Amino acid sequence: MHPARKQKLMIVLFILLGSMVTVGLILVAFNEGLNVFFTPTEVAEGKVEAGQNFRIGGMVKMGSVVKEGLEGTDIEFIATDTNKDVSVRYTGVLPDLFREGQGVVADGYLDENGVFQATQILAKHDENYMSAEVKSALDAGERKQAEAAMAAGQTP
Amino acid sequence: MNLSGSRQTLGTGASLAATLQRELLIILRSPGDIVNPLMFYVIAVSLFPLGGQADAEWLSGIAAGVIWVTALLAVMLSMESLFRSDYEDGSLEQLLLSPQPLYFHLLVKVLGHWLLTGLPLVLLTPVLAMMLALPGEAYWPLLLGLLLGTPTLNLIGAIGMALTVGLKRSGVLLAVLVLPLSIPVLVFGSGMVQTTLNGLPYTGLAAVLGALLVMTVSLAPLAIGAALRISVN
Amino acid sequence: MNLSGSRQTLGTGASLAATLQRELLIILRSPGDIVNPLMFYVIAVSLFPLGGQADAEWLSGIAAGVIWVTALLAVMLSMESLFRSDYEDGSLEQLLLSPQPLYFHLLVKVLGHWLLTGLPLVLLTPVLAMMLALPGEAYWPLLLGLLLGTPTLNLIGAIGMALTVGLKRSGVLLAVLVLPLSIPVLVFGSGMVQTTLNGLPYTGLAAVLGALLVMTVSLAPLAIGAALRISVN
Amino acid sequence: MWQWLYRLGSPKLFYDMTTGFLPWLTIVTYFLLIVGLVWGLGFVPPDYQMGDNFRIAYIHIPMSVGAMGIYAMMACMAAMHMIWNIKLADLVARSCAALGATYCALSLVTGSLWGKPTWGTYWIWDARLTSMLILLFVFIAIMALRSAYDSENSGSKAASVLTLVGVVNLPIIHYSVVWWNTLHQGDSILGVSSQSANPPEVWSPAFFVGLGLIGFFFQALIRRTRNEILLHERRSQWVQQLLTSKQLQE
Amino acid sequence: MLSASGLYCERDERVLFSRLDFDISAGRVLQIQGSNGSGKTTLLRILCGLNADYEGELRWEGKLINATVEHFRAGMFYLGHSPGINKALTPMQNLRWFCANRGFADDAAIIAALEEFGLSVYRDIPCFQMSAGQQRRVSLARLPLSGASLWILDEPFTALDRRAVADLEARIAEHASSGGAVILTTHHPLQLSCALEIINLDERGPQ
Amino acid sequence: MLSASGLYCERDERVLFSRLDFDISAGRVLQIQGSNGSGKTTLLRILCGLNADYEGELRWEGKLINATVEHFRAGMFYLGHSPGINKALTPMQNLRWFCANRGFADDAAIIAALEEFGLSVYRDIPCFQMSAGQQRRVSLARLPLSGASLWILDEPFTALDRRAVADLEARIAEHASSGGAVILTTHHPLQLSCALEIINLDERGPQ
Ligand code: HEM
Ligand SMILES: Nc1ncnc2c1ncn2[C@@H]1O[C@H](COP(=O)(O)OP(=O)(O)OP(=O)(O)O)[C@@H](O)[C@H]1O
Ligand SMILES: Nc1ncnc2c1ncn2[C@@H]1O[C@H](COP(=O)(O)OP(=O)(O)OP(=O)(O)O)[C@@H](O)[C@H]1O
Ligand SMILES: [Mg+2]
Ligand SMILES: [Mg+2]
Repeated sequence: MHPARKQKLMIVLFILLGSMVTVGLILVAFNEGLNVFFTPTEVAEGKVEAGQNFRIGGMVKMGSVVKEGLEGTDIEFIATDTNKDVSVRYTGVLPDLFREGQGVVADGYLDENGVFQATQILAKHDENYMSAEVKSALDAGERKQAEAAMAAGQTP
Repeated sequence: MNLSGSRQTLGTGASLAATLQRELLIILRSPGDIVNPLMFYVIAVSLFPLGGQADAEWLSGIAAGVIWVTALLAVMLSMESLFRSDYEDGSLEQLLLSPQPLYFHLLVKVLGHWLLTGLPLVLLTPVLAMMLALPGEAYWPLLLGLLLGTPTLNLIGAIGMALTVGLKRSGVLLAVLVLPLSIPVLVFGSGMVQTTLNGLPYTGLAAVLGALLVMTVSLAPLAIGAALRISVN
Repeated sequence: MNLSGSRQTLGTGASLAATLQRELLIILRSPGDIVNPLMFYVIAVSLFPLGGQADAEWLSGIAAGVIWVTALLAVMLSMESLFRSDYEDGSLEQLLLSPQPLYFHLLVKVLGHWLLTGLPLVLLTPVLAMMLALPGEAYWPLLLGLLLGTPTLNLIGAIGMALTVGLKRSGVLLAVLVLPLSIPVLVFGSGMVQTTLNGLPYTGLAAVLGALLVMTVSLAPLAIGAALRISVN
Repeated sequence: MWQWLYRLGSPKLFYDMTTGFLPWLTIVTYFLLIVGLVWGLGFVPPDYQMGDNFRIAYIHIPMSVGAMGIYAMMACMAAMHMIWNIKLADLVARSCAALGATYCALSLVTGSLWGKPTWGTYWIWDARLTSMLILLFVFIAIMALRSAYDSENSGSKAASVLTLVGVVNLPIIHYSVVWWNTLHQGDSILGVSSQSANPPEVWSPAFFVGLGLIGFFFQALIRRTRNEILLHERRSQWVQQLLTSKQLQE
Repeated sequence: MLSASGLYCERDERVLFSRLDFDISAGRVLQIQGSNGSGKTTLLRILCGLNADYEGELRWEGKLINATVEHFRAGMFYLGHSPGINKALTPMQNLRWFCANRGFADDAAIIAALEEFGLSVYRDIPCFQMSAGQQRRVSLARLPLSGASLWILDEPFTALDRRAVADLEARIAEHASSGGAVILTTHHPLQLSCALEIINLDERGPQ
Repeated sequence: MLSASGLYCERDERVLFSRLDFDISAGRVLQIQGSNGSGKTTLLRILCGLNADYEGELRWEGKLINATVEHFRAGMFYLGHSPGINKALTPMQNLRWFCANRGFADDAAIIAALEEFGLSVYRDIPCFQMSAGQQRRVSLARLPLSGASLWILDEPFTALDRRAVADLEARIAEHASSGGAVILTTHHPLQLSCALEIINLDERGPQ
């Protein structure tokens, strides 16, 4: 082959090989998981040890929030991913959007009792925006559905 | 022409080896280029115990971050010597006009630079990690991360250096160009240490670092070459 | 000689004002010299949360140290433009041969440099402090410390720059010379923040920083002058 | 083969074509912006959780998407400049940089202002936020590099190379929310294409503002590019003619 | 070998040359003349491919140069204002790298070339210890090594003493007579034993 | 004004000059001659106090120079190889700073000086936009402004065109005739309307 062509071909092959290896390694990485926070399930599986700082993410379980202390700044609630639960304790002011049934992300560590001691609480907002009326209408609809389901003897 | 009988045709590989050898010889002749970045690394890392608290727990908390960030800065400062003398004495023009493939020559040049500045930096790291009370289990991911990460940083730095070698004052500008692009390496590299400290496997992150390395190895020479052509203009 | 009637004799003060004005004019003409160190400051500070952990508690623990160390590095990199162009175009020789007192001229030059690079850096700090989640009560000691500390760092950096201005590549060498000398400023400066976070008064440390400033203001010009005389030789 | 491209790349042609077009674009832009903002900020019902805060979306989202779009456009221009040596492409890229940096900075500012009431913090080192910050750094680095060169030609080429290198950041920004569990929410809320339950009265103002900001970008881009063209071609015949005819009019 | 047609170049809004055509074939020596700043260096850098800011057409052995870059580079040798010699290395090391770049290793030839340029004794001395003229000779020693047919030389006589100048002139004439070609600039009156063509740039660009 | 006795200087282990004595008084012009690298610049820098690596004695108006530095600096003006002009500033700004350094402010005089050197139109243009010769003129415009009696000029004719050279020669002669003194180096044959003394360094140092 013409030497100049050969050079070009070598470079092209090298880059192609590089891209393939890159893609391969990225796939490996995704298999291993890159998440920056852990779900309650992962916590329950024992992926983290007590005392380590990490970030947990989940939903605030309906009806689980308990406020204590003088100004209600000692807070305890349960973070859930519907599969497993982790109880979280936090002292401080909560962000406005902290609601039951909403996403939450917390920094902190597990104590010996398996309670997550949070140092910071952040509210994660979901992707849906709606006006209050729409929401209540929707909620009403859901409640009706739920009642209907109850009436039919099924567990919601 | 006097092509005597001793003439030996070289393939691309041998010609690359010659470039590597030249690179190493040149750096070895000016030890300041090797020693100064290392000195910077040591001094800058030791600033942190002084600037913050000095208790072991606090230190081990910041160790990985500090080591990675300082290594990044040191690598960047060490880039200053790459291409600079070649630019000034005209060797760069010769390289650009050489009939050999520029792509591989540039790769080899950066490799030579890494061998004499990046590698010593990695080898020095355990000492600094000890000074910062890094827990024992984090040494391996730290070193592996730096081994995979510093060549990437060198390649990114080489792009920046190639872009600024024609300018008179390039120090800060180089940093401004190169640091943002190096952030991913930093994030995954120090992430490896952090995950280990959290008791998790670091293979995923190491794979990402490897992917970044392979990607820059295959693409950076193109950018470096284009940038050098602009700089000699 | 054509000494027309409009001639006005200037005292030392007015002649210093002229030097200051020139310094400011020159820096304003090359905005890169102002903007690049600031960019470096911002980028380098953001490297730490990325390289370390990102939670607010960890960040606020290292905030003071990180800000101080990075400010130190940024000041040092910004020094590159001081004396460099004066050296290259021969203005430095003119300054050294001027019948006016060199001591004050150098002081004013560094002051000009600080006004356009050090001061913006201090002013930018609150934003970075916020990004690093520094507790509110620590803002004042941090800013006060930087206000007292950056001029000192500039003066120390000016000594280093004066020593290396005659060399071609000064970047890393400058860092290696200057960083060790700047450690006291760093220790007391970040100490101010730490004491405040521990609920103690910081006046004592501020006084030390003030003392360091006054000392360098009075002694550094001598060292800078001597170093410059060596460099132009 | 690329003849048409070169012809399109003629600064004079660009200048002539935009002369008539620019006023219309400007009018439409302001109309869209005013309608969208008044509607979005004043009339759309508040969100059931975030209340009025969510209105920041009408600025934040177009700014964010805009900044990324501008970068993508700048990268295309840089590629055209590098490959076919089209000067106009570089003039456009140059105008893009400053505008993109502005959009990017506004995205960061509006995002943080929104973050305080919703997440509880102005800033957090989350993948999307960080990568957006890097985008701002890259924009600034490109401008700094260009201005560091004395020779304009080399400066443009160097800026083009850096622009192309920086493109890797774009997919990182976009997919950051997919690859990592970030605090910043995922794709698709106000998007028209989205499957989500957002009713039209929520997303239509966004549509207006979005189009308006795109329009704003283009009219600002065209204005800046026209200035650059005049500056660059100031010695050419047609610019001289233009200037004398302007002077005659006055 | 190399032919140019309709070359045009402007720099900083000043036209350096326009409508420049020439054709250089084996056995010819072409001198580019012009006052300081007239664009000689710029022209040579355009010819050898270091500068791409020009309009017009360049052909190497009939083909457009961009279509045959590798060929062209192997057949051409450029020596610019700066010598392309690393000062920390010895002449031997410098020239070895040069040869490797050209795809061969041949210490005997390097030694012969150094001898030809009067540098035998300095073979293993780092270049920074040598005077300007000696450094220049190291870079000239690449001429016989390059194996190129077209030499492009920008002021090759700088810093050379009288004898060395005469030697180099002889070398250039020899190269031309053995089928090579040379394009060069110089401010000094050339004395060649072969025909010399001249292009004067001062007449080319509107001042 | 300035007298030197027994000056000796070596650089890089090579003696540049030794046992150099001279005495320059009002109305005299002294030219230092010598080949490249013979030490002319070094000598001038020693005289004006920028270089302290020498042996011997320098006196200003009878007093040892170190004892009367401020006086000496006020009465002397040195112009070296590099122009001492900041390229980002305009001629006016550059010269204002120069005057302030010399302890006065006088815009009228600056304007007159710029006019004398043919720079009136360029008064407010940043120097980097000017050609080498024009930049040189800006630095020369300091001569009339300096108010110094002794001028020390290192190759002041560099980059000047023929008319400017003649003007500067006239200026130098005028300065000497009005009671000043000048020490200068140049490679060009000086044509002065006044007496010229010459020191040749090539005869001073052992080669
Ligand atoms: C400084 C902080 C923030 C930055 C840098 C930022 C950045 C961005 C970017 C770059 C995008 C465009 C993504 C793409 O098109 O791929 C985006 C979209 C968006 N941002 Fe933010 N953001 C910030 C804060 C917030 C906050 C606090 C909220 C609300 C809770 C928010 C809500 C959104 C929404 C709803 C979108 C549209 C998502 C989509 O449909 O793709 N952002 N932001
Ligand atoms: N790096 C540069 N950037 C912009 N313009 C330049 C640059 N280098 C040279 N020029 C301009 O290009 C013109 C031609 O320069 P060139 O170096 O080709 O001249 P030359 O004929 O080689 O002169 P000399 O005889 O001094 O070597 C000059 O007028 C100069 O002003
Ligand atoms: N910075 C330096 N360090 C060491 N030696 C130097 C330095 N500058 C010059 N020299 C040496 O000092 C000697 C005298 O140099 P000088 O500049 O005084 O010569 P010159 O007579 O002014 O020459 P020219 O005519 O080229 O201006 C030279 O031989 C040179 O090698
Ligand atoms: Mg030339
Ligand atoms: Mg001299």
